Amino acid sequence: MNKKIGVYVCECGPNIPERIDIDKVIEELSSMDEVKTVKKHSLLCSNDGKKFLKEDIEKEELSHVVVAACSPKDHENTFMKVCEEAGVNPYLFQLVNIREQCAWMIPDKDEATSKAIKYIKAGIQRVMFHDALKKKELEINVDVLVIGGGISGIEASLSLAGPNRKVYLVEKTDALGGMAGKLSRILPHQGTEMGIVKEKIEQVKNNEHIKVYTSSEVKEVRGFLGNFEAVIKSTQENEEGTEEEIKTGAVVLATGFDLFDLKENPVYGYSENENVVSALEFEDMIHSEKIELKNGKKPKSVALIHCAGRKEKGYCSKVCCMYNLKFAHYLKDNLPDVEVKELYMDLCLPHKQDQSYFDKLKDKGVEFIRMDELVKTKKSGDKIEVEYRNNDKKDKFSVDMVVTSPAMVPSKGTSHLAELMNLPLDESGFFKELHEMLNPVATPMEGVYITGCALGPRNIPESITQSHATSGKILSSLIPGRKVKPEVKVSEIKEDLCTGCQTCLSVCFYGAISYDAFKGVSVVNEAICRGCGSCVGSCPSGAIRSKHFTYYQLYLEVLEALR
Amino acid sequence: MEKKFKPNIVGFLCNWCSYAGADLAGSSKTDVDSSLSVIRVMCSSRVNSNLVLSSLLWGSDGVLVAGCHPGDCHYEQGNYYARRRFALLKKITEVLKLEPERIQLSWISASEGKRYAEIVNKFAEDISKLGPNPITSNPKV
Amino acid sequence: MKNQNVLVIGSGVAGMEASLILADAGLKVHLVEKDSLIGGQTIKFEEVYTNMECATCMLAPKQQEVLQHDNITLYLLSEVKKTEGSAGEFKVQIEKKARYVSLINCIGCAACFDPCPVSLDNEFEEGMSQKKAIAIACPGALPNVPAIDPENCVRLNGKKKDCNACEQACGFGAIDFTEKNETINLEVGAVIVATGFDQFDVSGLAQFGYGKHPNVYTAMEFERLYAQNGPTEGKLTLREERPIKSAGIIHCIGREEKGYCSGVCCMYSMKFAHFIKDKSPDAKIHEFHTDLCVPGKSHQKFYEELSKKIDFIRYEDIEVKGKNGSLEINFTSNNGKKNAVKSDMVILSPAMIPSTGTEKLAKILGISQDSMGFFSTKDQNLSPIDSEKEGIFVIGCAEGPKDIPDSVSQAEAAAGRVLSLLQ
Amino acid sequence: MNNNQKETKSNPKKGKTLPAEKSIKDAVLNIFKKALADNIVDAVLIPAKVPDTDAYSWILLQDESLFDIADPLPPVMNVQGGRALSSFSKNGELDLKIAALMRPCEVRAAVELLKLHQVDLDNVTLVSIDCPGAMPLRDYMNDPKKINDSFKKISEQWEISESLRPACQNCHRFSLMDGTGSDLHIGLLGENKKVTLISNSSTGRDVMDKLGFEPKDSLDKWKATKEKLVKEKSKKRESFLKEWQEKIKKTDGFFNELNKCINCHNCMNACPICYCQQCYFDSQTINFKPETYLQKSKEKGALRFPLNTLLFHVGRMSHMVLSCVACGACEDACPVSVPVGRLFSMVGDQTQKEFDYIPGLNREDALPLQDFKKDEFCEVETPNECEEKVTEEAK
Repeated sequence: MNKKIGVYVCECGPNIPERIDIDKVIEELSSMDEVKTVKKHSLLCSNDGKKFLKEDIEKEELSHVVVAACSPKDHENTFMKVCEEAGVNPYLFQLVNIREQCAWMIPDKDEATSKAIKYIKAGIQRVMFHDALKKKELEINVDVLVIGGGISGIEASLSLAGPNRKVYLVEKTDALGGMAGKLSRILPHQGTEMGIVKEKIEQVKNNEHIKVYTSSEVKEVRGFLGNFEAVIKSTQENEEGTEEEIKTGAVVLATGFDLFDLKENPVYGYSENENVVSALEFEDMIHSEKIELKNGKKPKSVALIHCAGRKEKGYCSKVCCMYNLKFAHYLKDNLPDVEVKELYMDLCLPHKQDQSYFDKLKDKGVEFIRMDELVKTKKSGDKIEVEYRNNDKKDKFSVDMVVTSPAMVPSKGTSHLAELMNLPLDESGFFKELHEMLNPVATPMEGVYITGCALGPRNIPESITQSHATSGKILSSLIPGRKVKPEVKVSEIKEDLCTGCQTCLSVCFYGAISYDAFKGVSVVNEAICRGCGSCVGSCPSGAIRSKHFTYYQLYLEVLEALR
Repeated sequence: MEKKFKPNIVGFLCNWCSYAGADLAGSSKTDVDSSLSVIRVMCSSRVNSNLVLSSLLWGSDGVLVAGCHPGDCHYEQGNYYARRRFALLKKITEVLKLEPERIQLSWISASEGKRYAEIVNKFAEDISKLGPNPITSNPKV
Repeated sequence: MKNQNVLVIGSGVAGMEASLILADAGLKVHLVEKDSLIGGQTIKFEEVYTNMECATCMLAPKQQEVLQHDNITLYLLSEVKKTEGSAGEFKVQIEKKARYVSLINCIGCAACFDPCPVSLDNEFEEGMSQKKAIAIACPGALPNVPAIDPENCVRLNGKKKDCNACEQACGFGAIDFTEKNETINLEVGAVIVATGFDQFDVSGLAQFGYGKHPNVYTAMEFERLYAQNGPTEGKLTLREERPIKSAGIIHCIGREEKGYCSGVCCMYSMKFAHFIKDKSPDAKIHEFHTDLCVPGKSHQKFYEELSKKIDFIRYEDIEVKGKNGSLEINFTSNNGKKNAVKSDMVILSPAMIPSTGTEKLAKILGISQDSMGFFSTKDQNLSPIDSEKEGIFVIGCAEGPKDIPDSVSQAEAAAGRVLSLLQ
Repeated sequence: MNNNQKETKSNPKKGKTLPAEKSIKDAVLNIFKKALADNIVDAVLIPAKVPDTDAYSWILLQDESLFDIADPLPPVMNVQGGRALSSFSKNGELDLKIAALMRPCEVRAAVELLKLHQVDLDNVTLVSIDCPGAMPLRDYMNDPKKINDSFKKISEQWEISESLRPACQNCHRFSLMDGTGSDLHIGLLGENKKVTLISNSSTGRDVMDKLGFEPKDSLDKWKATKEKLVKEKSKKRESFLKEWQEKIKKTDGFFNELNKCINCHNCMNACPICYCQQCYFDSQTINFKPETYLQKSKEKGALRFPLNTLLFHVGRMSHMVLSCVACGACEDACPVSVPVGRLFSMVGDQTQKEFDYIPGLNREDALPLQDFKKDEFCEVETPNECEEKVTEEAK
């Protein structure tokens, strides 16, 4: 055995000697012939501790290093750095946790001591079979593909595009602007005129770093952070089939939402009453500044019905309450003597300024009626009768016009796109974020981000914020001239053992494994793999090796544990 | 057996939750039975029958597999697969009467130092009651 | 903006996220935290809705990253005292209070706690447990290094000049009574304000009997009561160690007074019910709410699940009375009927309000507050995190009540705005 | 595939009954002759007797004249059909239309191998046939003549004979039923001097149409006889399971059974589901330095070689038992008569129940270990956290 292993036991001040007989440990280990030297130090993580370690590694010309000290959570990186400085590959090092999981939890000194010896021996056995792993560096492309030309997509493109970064913005319709472009005003406090959206569209068009594709869709996306390839296909009849292949470093999905189809449920009386209009249709009326019934008369009474589709869909769409308040404000301001009723289940006013906006309405004499359920909306004469239930009692009223607010639902292309890029959807059919709490705009596929209502109902400020969030993620991970260093403790396939059963593909959450039909074996993309080892656990052939946690390394730990 | 039997238990702990939980047990100075030897893996889904069975058949008196609580997996879904693999193993050992109580799956989060201690101590106690692993002390194997 | 330094104020979940993204991008981040540990309010939670994930497990890796990142300089026990200049060239003055314990030498063995003669309420635990004058906030706190409270340390407040109990106990020479407060001057290109929120003070509202009846808890008290690393190590009991057989959770405390809905109380109140049901399945639980604010894909489903197990009551007004040892909740529900339920425990879900010091900081930074006292932003709709002053961004609950994901989004957005300005 | 799946669950109403004056064998072969002649298929995978020997084997037949060596129901299962199919179809697409005639257990194996990407069934019509069972390989090799005769008798009378392979004696999935993912089935039960062709999938229906066999003959008689036999054999299986649970009620019960094992791994080589290039338990990963073994023998007083016999069996079990189709190939292949087939199918039975999975039944069902629900198996967690419900509904 020409391996030269050095073992360093850290006393961590009084902490370890108090509970572990360090001299006994050293004596035990010195007798192992794999071990070249065993030394102790009062505090290895201190500056002179690190200095001592570095110098001793060099002096003893060690090939492998084992440090017995605290939890890897504390100082694994510290000592790996030292090894590197001392010219030993940082992965030919093992930190053995004899403080937290030994000295500090085993009261009996003899037990703790023999435990420590076991752990360190295991570390020694293990480290001999470590591979000298090397950090790879990959060239990256920093350009970005943005799918969806609504306010989210526009905002993302604007904040991403720059002298060193091209943005490809793909919109399936023939114009930018999306749903927000259809609105009369943005909430809250009717302040912002929608002219702003037009302005932004202009900024996009005038930005030399953004290339816009309208009436186009993305046909194909392959790759990983820093290295995506996509095919953009035009959907215009005249130029049917024109395709362009682009290369980018990241992808942003801003595919927005659609509206719940009011025809799905008869209680909304949408199809049979011409004076029952959807919120979006009412926005158009506001646009054209013509609030009229079909017979051209102005309505004397209007009912605004919230929460259409909430029960059906199983979630609250968050924004409807506020835009209904907006409608009420508009009606009261423009048809002063119109009678307005708001029929709602719960008023959802989650933002700090929402409630004051609501309070102002009360002064304008809008009637708020709470319901548990809408019973029916039916024509009676030239009026519309609205019946609802609150608690246990039913009630009804008649109005000239009903404006119904449908829930927000995933936009049509969503599931197709999800399949295309193999991204998960949630129960409601929206895209699923990588982590509900801490990673709200990321996906399992590193380099693919989602913003706005593609993730679920949210208002415009939130969508804009998320677009900036995606650009934050991208601008910090794709920096011109910098290379990406993927995780090195990843899985690798031993091709001669792989039988191509593709079980590993089915368990990999990150889509890091693909099947090479020609060779008939699975292939790990090391740039995507996060090294969890789930595939290793799933492979009956033992054809997958998780670097730094190989079967053999673990078995050696087991065997030592059983001595 | 002249002196009290002290079992040899192997514990595979996931790096993110259970191993951190064990650390917390230590740093808050909780007494933990020393019969369990910790082996750190990145995710409980790395631990399959090969690892558990080998440990068992090479002489360990018990094997603990510990990971993040369902829903908390650092890799999103690993522990769900781990649970299925473990369920299969548990059933096999049940049917073959290979003392299923010697293998255990537990969820321990990074904040559950106390729970870690409780689980390990209880497991060690149960195994001591069971006595040494008959599979390994049996010359037939 | 050329200066590649960024100042981040507040090390809660928002501050940490913004710092990490900017640091990864190669910028130099100066992270200022007034407390002795990082993590903000979120690390006080045992689990977060709706997936009931353990908050510690969730955040610990982030905290470690922040502590170990080469591009992040952390200033604990520190506050911003002065700023001048404008976007790209802010001059900032920070006052850093002495910790009296060396972050380098201390290895967190806690040997110094027991010897310390002074015990006092642990405000991190909402005063529900005691700590020493030298202490860490809770097990698992990061950095895992105690701080000495100079007001209460008998050595430092001069009551017992020769006390050196902790110094004696420390094997690492980590204690340094001579450490002084220092003033640090920085030049940064941008400032990100992530000072978070505080809890509306319910003791002002007599009708809820907080302070009068021991078993009336605030939301934050309950969070700690449930926490594995909290004062009771996660054991759910009433003050007098009785198990909880019934509980009433009251939403919207202070909503009227404050004039806004905090957006998150409904959800965390339901989380509490979920907790209690979890520990004592046959406990009787009432949720008293006004409008249910459950925006978000998974929230309503969570509510529907829960409503199978507990009672939801829509109240118009409500009052908590003590009644022979136990509590009674008198309420008028929205159908006008008056009613009352007995309850072992009452949990009050108060509004989120701007964190103390917001006003002071606003002056220092030269940015304004809105009518509710939160930092105001340029345009609620189109630049939701830009303060009126270019180069200063406001994120997380400093900008207004919001949940963790929205705070994280704003943090990432702020990083995005800064990096976008730089490219 | 979708309608295919539906149909495997539904039970076909009618079939096509064909005369079998000369012999059942003949009638069956005629179906395939016709299919080949009319170019409905390009080749037929079928058992055959190797000329001038007693040996049986599989042939991929394209030349009609060779049909006379084919034998739809040989007395022995020399090679598991699923394995045979896999051996030539696993690498890449099959562009040849093939009809494969197999025993139900072989068909189920093929379907499992499909899920494991070890066969390509896109152009394959799987044809199952009512199976009287097969005789133990060793008995047959000792005295082919005798065994042939007794098999003839057994298969004519559908008798559950003690001289059948144990796997076959205890087999309750010997015919078309939930548990057979075949496209076509050939019914022999019920009618004598007749065989009945039954379509069990859209592919199967399609082939029948092309053959001009309109399914209009009643299946009642076949069904009735089948059900009766199923009941009988299910009862037999029950008692077999009980008996073996008895045998293995103590810890060493299991390895008492394995004691004879010589670690030749024939069981694994014969198993249709064991598809690995190299068995994990033959790999270097579990070989250590001599000192390790000296140490162990010191600890135990003695160390038994070959090593890891038990590890091999339990380990292999944990890899394949959820897909075990109880064909008994392993036991047939064992030179020292370890009842390995019975042990595995006993475990298979109970583990498959646990995952509510029947191997070979439904091509759409994911393999249990490639799938999960968020809210399941809380009973295997310690402490048992069954109360703790995850709010998100199962994946």
